Amino acid sequence: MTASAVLPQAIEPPVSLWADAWRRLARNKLAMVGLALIAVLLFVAVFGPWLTPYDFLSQNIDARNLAPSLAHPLGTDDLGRDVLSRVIYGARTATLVAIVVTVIAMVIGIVLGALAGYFGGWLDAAVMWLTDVTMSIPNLLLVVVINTSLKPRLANWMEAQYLETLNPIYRNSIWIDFILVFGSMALITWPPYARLVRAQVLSIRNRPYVTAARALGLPTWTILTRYIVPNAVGPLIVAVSAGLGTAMVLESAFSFLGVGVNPPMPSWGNMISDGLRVWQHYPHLLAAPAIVLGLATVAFSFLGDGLNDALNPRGTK
Amino acid sequence: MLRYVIRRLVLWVPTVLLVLLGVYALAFYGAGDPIKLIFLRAPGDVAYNPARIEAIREAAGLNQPFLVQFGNYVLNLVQGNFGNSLVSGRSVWRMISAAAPVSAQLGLLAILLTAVVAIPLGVLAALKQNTALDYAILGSALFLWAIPAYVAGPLLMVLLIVLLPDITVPYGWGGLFDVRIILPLLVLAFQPIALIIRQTRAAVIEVMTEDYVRTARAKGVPELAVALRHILRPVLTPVVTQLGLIMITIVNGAIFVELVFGLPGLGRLTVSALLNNDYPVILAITLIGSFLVMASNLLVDVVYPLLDPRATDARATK
Amino acid sequence: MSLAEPTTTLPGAPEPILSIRGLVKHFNVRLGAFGERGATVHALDGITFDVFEGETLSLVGESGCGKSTAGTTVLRLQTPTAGEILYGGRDLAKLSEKELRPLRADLQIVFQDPYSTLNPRMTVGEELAAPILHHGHATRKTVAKVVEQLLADVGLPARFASRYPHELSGGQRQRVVIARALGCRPRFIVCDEAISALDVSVQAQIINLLQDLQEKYGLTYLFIAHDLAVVRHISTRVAVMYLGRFAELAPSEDLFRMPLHPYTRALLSAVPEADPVVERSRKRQILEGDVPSPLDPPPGCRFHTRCPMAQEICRSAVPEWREVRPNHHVACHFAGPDPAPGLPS
Amino acid sequence: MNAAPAHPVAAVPESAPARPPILSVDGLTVEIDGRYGAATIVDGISFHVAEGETLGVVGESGCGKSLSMMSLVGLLPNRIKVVGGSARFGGKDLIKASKRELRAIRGGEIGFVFQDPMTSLNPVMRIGEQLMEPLIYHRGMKRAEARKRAGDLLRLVGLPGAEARLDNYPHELSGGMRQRVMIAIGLACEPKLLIADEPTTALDVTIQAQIVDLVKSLKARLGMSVIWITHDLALLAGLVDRVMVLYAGTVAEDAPVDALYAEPLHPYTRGLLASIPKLTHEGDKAERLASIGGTPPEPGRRPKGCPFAPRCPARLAVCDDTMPPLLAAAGARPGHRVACHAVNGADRAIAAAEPAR
Amino acid sequence: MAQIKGDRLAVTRRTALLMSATALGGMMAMGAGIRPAAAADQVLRVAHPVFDMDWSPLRGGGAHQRWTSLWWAAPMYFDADSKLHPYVFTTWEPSDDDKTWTFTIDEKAVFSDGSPITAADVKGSWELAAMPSTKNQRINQLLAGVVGYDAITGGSGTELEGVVASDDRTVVVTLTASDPIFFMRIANHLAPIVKASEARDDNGEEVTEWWAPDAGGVFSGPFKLVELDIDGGTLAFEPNENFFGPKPKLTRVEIRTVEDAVTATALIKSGEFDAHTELVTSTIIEDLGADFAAGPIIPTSQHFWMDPSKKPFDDPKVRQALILAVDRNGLIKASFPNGPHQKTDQILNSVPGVDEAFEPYPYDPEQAKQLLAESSYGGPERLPKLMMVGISSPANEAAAQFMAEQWRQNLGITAVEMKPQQDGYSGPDQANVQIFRDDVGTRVPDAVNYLWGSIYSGSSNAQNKLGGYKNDEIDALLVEASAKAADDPDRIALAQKAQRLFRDDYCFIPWYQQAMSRWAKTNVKGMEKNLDWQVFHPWNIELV
Repeated sequence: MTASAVLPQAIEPPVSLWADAWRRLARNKLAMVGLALIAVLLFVAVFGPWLTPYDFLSQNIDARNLAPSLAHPLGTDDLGRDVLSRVIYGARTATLVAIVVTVIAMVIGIVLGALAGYFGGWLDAAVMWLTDVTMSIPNLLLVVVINTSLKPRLANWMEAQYLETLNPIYRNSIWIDFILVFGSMALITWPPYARLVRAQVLSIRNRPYVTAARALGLPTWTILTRYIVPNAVGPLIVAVSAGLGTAMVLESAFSFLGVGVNPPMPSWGNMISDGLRVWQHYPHLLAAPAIVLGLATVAFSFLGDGLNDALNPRGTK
Repeated sequence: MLRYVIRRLVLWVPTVLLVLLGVYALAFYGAGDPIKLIFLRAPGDVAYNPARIEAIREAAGLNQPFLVQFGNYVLNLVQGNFGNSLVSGRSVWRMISAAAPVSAQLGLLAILLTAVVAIPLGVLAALKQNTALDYAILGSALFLWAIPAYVAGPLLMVLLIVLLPDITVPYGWGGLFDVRIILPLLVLAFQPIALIIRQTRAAVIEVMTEDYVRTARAKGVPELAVALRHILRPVLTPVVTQLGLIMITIVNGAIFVELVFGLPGLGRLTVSALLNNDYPVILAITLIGSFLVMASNLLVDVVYPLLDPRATDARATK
Repeated sequence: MSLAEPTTTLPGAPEPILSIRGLVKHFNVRLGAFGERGATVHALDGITFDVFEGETLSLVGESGCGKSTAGTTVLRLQTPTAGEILYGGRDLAKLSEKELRPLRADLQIVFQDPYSTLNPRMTVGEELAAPILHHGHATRKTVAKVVEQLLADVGLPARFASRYPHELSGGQRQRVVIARALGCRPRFIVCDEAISALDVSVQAQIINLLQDLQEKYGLTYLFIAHDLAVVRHISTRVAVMYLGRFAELAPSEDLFRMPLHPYTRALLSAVPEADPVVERSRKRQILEGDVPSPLDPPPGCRFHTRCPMAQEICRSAVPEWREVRPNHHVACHFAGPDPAPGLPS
Repeated sequence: MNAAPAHPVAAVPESAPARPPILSVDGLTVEIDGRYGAATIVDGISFHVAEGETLGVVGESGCGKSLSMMSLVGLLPNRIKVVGGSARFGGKDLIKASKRELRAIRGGEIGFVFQDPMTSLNPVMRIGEQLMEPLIYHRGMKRAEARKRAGDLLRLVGLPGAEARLDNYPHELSGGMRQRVMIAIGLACEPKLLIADEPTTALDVTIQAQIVDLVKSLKARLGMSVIWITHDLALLAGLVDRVMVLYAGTVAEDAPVDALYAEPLHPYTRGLLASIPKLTHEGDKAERLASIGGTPPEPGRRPKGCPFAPRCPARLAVCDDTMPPLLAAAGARPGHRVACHAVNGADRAIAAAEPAR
Repeated sequence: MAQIKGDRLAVTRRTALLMSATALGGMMAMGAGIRPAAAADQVLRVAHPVFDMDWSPLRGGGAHQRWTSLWWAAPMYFDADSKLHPYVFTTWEPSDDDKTWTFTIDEKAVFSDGSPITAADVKGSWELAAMPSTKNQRINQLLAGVVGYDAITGGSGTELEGVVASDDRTVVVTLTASDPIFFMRIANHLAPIVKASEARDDNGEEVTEWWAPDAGGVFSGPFKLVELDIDGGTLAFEPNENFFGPKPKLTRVEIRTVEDAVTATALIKSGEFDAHTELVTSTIIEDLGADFAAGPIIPTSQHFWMDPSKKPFDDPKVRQALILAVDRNGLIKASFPNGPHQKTDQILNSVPGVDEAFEPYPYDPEQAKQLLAESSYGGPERLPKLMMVGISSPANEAAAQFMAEQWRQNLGITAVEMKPQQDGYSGPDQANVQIFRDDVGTRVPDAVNYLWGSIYSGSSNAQNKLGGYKNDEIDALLVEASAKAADDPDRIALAQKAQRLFRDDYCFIPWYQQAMSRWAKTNVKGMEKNLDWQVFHPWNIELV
């Protein structure tokens, strides 16, 4: 049965596949829950500074480890900082990390994957080999080693630049954290994107509509940009949605091991790792970041599954 | 098949060399001086004496140029010599061979547990698609997926200690048939289980719409037999191809699980080697890690045609 | 002018628009679970024919006989292994993709499955406009008008320009595909099973449309199909293919009235007729077995393994491609100008 | 004459309604849960199959021809449900039968052959295993016995090297051979009724001829009834006793085969027959094919009255809002029923409708 | 055939499933049945925080070093009150110029195999500890002044010429310079007395794992190592029946590695362990009671050291501003609100000579702000990023974050980076580190030695953490003081003067003085440790 082929007898606005996918997605309750959570997350991440009831760094040494109350809805931590404010700021970190990691990984993946898929031959073999190599290095190892080796070097360089130019751009190390910690995470997360894009390109390259476009004499560039890329985007979106969640978890894992975001910058990972030490006495210190991280992960899972169903519908012929 | 396997194995050599070179270079140029690290880690007024440190470094062969060191390393490696730990001076091979069985047993058991638990649950969820049972299974899977091992581990353990004060605390390693393995095993298997439940469910839902399932029903095959004979078997194929992914999940999960539960396996060794920049150990572990991933990929590729007779058909190249 | 009049395509007709000489297309594949064995698919094994201006030449045969490969290779959508494709004095087989591009407008193709030959992310209007703009048949300002005209040509209202393919029915999509091909102002169109995927009642619409357009624009068709009734209806000449080679090539009427190759006869005999009375009286010749694998085609005459009249010579010698009657070519050791006696026709 | 095996087709007798029906379907209605709510895809169809009869069911894609047959035996996907009607088969109403009863009937008393033998056979299971299943589950055979019988079945359907084939996987067989295996599975328990759902659509014309030939000879040997579902009117002509034409989930016309081809009554049937080019008829080749404008309606978007009305050249005003009933056509041959106001007269439709409502 | 094959396959699969189910079920059942072994009398069970791969007593550092006194004898030792006790050596006599020392070995002193401890063993033990390959981290503190030390420690020799076994029971040590407190320097377990013939190979190098039970290890302490599983992280000790001192009360000591502090806490609470090697958590008092972590204050203190050779600390005003901007009462509250460690204002503590009149740095944000504005950097905006290292435990982290926040609030400094859980500072960015969290202390109860190891220009602290700090006045005072006898009041006065001078250089943020925690439950008696982290009377440990 053709469920999607609508007979355009009546005058209806045209429905693109994107609109169609959105409609399918909108019917998926779980995906919508995920999307709503992600929207909240993004909102909080963007407007965090205006939302936090307290400065996330302000300490009150006489109000340490307070249980949740009206004044501090999620309590305070061991330095008397407001946990809610820190969780909100953690959303910033998480979002930024997720985006930075995913964007870098995606760019590497798309470029290498598309090249491999389009040109094939030795380039393809080389890229695929490289994905094998990368995937066969335990990722924690790679991140830690890169972190302990490259990061200090870049920090050195920036410090030197700062001392020479006194340009404040060079001063703040948080950027190095983000670029390097998460750049290195991107270095381990790109292979799936590359493989996906390659597979997409390979499969779309042989779709009849691409052959048709060639038969029409359309130039390669047009074929790439209007026929291949737009059709490869769907699975990529699904992968990216899953990747964003994975990146958040990775960030927290590395922060947990102490190679992630530096204190006092809050990240859910280092909050969890702090909370784990004292959770028997102050469970809220663990619960707050862990639940939020869990929610974010689940939200991306929901959305990813929903997108997968919406963008790659089965049974439509 | 043998030729195929050999060809793949030959490809491992440059892969492994590249991986080793990369890690070696990072460790060599980046992470600082392991000898100094040993000394400066000790609190208080230590015997910081440049001449002494230089002498120690020389004794460990760490004063040579990069390529010479790397070359020596590879040469030793070819002879089966993994070198000695910079920190303890013990043979890396001995350390690895003591740690690897623990991780291997735990990991294999986790894979087994995953298969035993996740595949039936995934099938069940798919067969009862969109029922409360389906939502419960899927929900639990997502829940397990969302809790990192380093949160689940301590929580479970301390809960156990608090709830059952009389029980032997699941800390440390007592072998495969020791009760202490249960908790780490569960925590290690959480994520693979979640992964495989979702994969299996999706695969079953896909297979259920296949024509041959309808054929089976049209033959009057009972539902259970349809599920077991006609749905499960084709589902296993895509699930088995996830072995590589499961392996990666388990290798990474093992680090946290071994840390949390005090298991003397490779994961724990990894962390301590990383923190000490003990690169003979780091390299050996990298070697094992990449070997595992490559081996599981190869295994999947070799097993695939055995599971799916269609794969023996023509594979079109260009 | 009646397209069906045989005189328009018989000798003395204008120069062929396209001449195919000894076209070969082999695919290399790897066999076995681990790709350990290499093998060659003999999709096309040396076919030679001309296509004349304004005619409809049909290629028929069973699946896997190479007819679709012939269609795409003739258009250089695939690179032939050997042979020449002469068009306008140039050998398409030797041109690069870049050199081909301007020629592609002349030579168009309509594929079987209208569901997958349209880019799902583009509206019909965008899809139609792309080749028009690229080949300079309109400017950005005037393109909408041209698109409208094309849609009208294929019997679709102008508002369809803003629709996406998935909103259309199969027949409508095939009309769009035809319109897209027309937008290039082609001389020659390969219809590769262009109606096979359509419903019976819609097939007739598309066949009629193709005929109307041929008349209106003087198009030449290479019509690839497996439905012999349709082929008979639409073709000027028909070529029967078997395992990568031509078995028979003749003017349509000639071929259906007097098939000379045993394979053609078997094929015709297998086609059911929508008339119970005819069916009951028909004597049917049923071929045994299947088409052999193109990976390992039989030596000699490719049909000998299933041929009811196969002799020793058929197993060893490749039958010559002979013109046994005017314009009627056949590749069979035993075919004469008249149907072999004793064979059901 | 040459050595080629030529099977003369036995003359089909005029359909003899004397034989009792083994399957009578009455008012079968099937709905699908679609994106815009439930849509009716089979709308109250009624028909019967007599013992030993071959019924051809013909229609275009989406007309509900497969779904109506699959709905009888509970082979529908979850979101498609039978919402009304009855189907009597061997003393039972299939629609009301329990899952267990249906399972006993499927593959036991009713055999199936599906369209695409490539996807309809389990790709990871040996042919023998698949063939033995109905024997084990319905006949309670031991494996060895079932295997022996499976070999016999393969020989019955003319598969060369029958026993050796039992250990083959489906992909190791050609399309025609696979379809023979499907037929063997369908016939394994010597069913009373074989439902063949477009069994030759995916096959080449020469193989189609083999399969048609095979089914015809098997039917003659085993004496079962056959429902042959197809979109190819030409194919049915020499194959079936009776033809039922479906359009948009309703029966447009139902007639003995000769009657239908000689005197099609429904405008749709007529249109269809006219739109098929003839292979042997030497007519005016330059003539345009007669064609039916438009496309069949989607389920859920069907018009209120006659579903064919929007495309119908003989449309009357009443067609737009009154569904024509399936009635024996006046003056036609016995057993010839048609659902058309123009043929039957609108007043007959109203008269027929009254007592029912 | 295929049929049979198919059957067999099915059976195998079923069997495998069945087997695994049984295995899992069995484990569950075992889990239900198993109870902890009844706590046998006098078995001390210790949780150890790291998987130490190397338990050689000659390492001179590391967590395992905390248990050296269990199985090794030292020349002499201090108790918690800094009282010196004889052990292997019964007498120690300096020459008049304090350059030559003569030690006598207890005639009862024997190894666990019954063989006597000889002067050659002492000489060999020290030589071995001084050689680079043993990587002894603290040998400088013991033997730096001994003739021949530089050569052996630099890898160019295997013998200490300055140590002579004049007979089996007499060791004569010659120093390069006079040292009135040399005897104190060797009174610890940092380089205990081992059986040199067993520990050294023909080249004088250390035999790998000579101390392991399966290598037939011979010990000098009250216990001997009887079980060792390094990879599993477990060790067991039992009394050394040949021990020449008092008979140990414990029948067995078990050490097991439990890396995670939270887990270890839970295990101690549940009775699985009686003691811990070194348990650092921020909730230790709540978890295990004040008594668990209680202990005497030892002469070790933790501070944040500022490196004046690095920007921006090249400007003393910046240093002063940063110091004055930190509320140190808050600092101790943020890190050790409930003890056991205590706030300190100066370096010296718990040695004779703690300066009662020492003027603490005040908490004065206003002045701090002003100082920063007056500095060459003109304010917070142009300061380079501040980098702290040694932020390796929750308390360290809390303190560091507290200070960073104080600087942000009071001075407006935002760019502070701390290196978590990475104790060393040997990364390539070590050039950028300006603030080092680290301890200084003394192994001998002596103020001069304390300062000598922390602010004297030659000390590791001054060279590394204070960026080559050198105050000539301080150096002169300390040199002068070190020549005075241990009980000379001038010695203390000079030291106090030196410390006051150091205060005015504004180079450190004082933090806390360290308590030597018992890290044992209340039922463990005799766990008192000395400033050297050693249970000084291990034979007295008992469970009540």
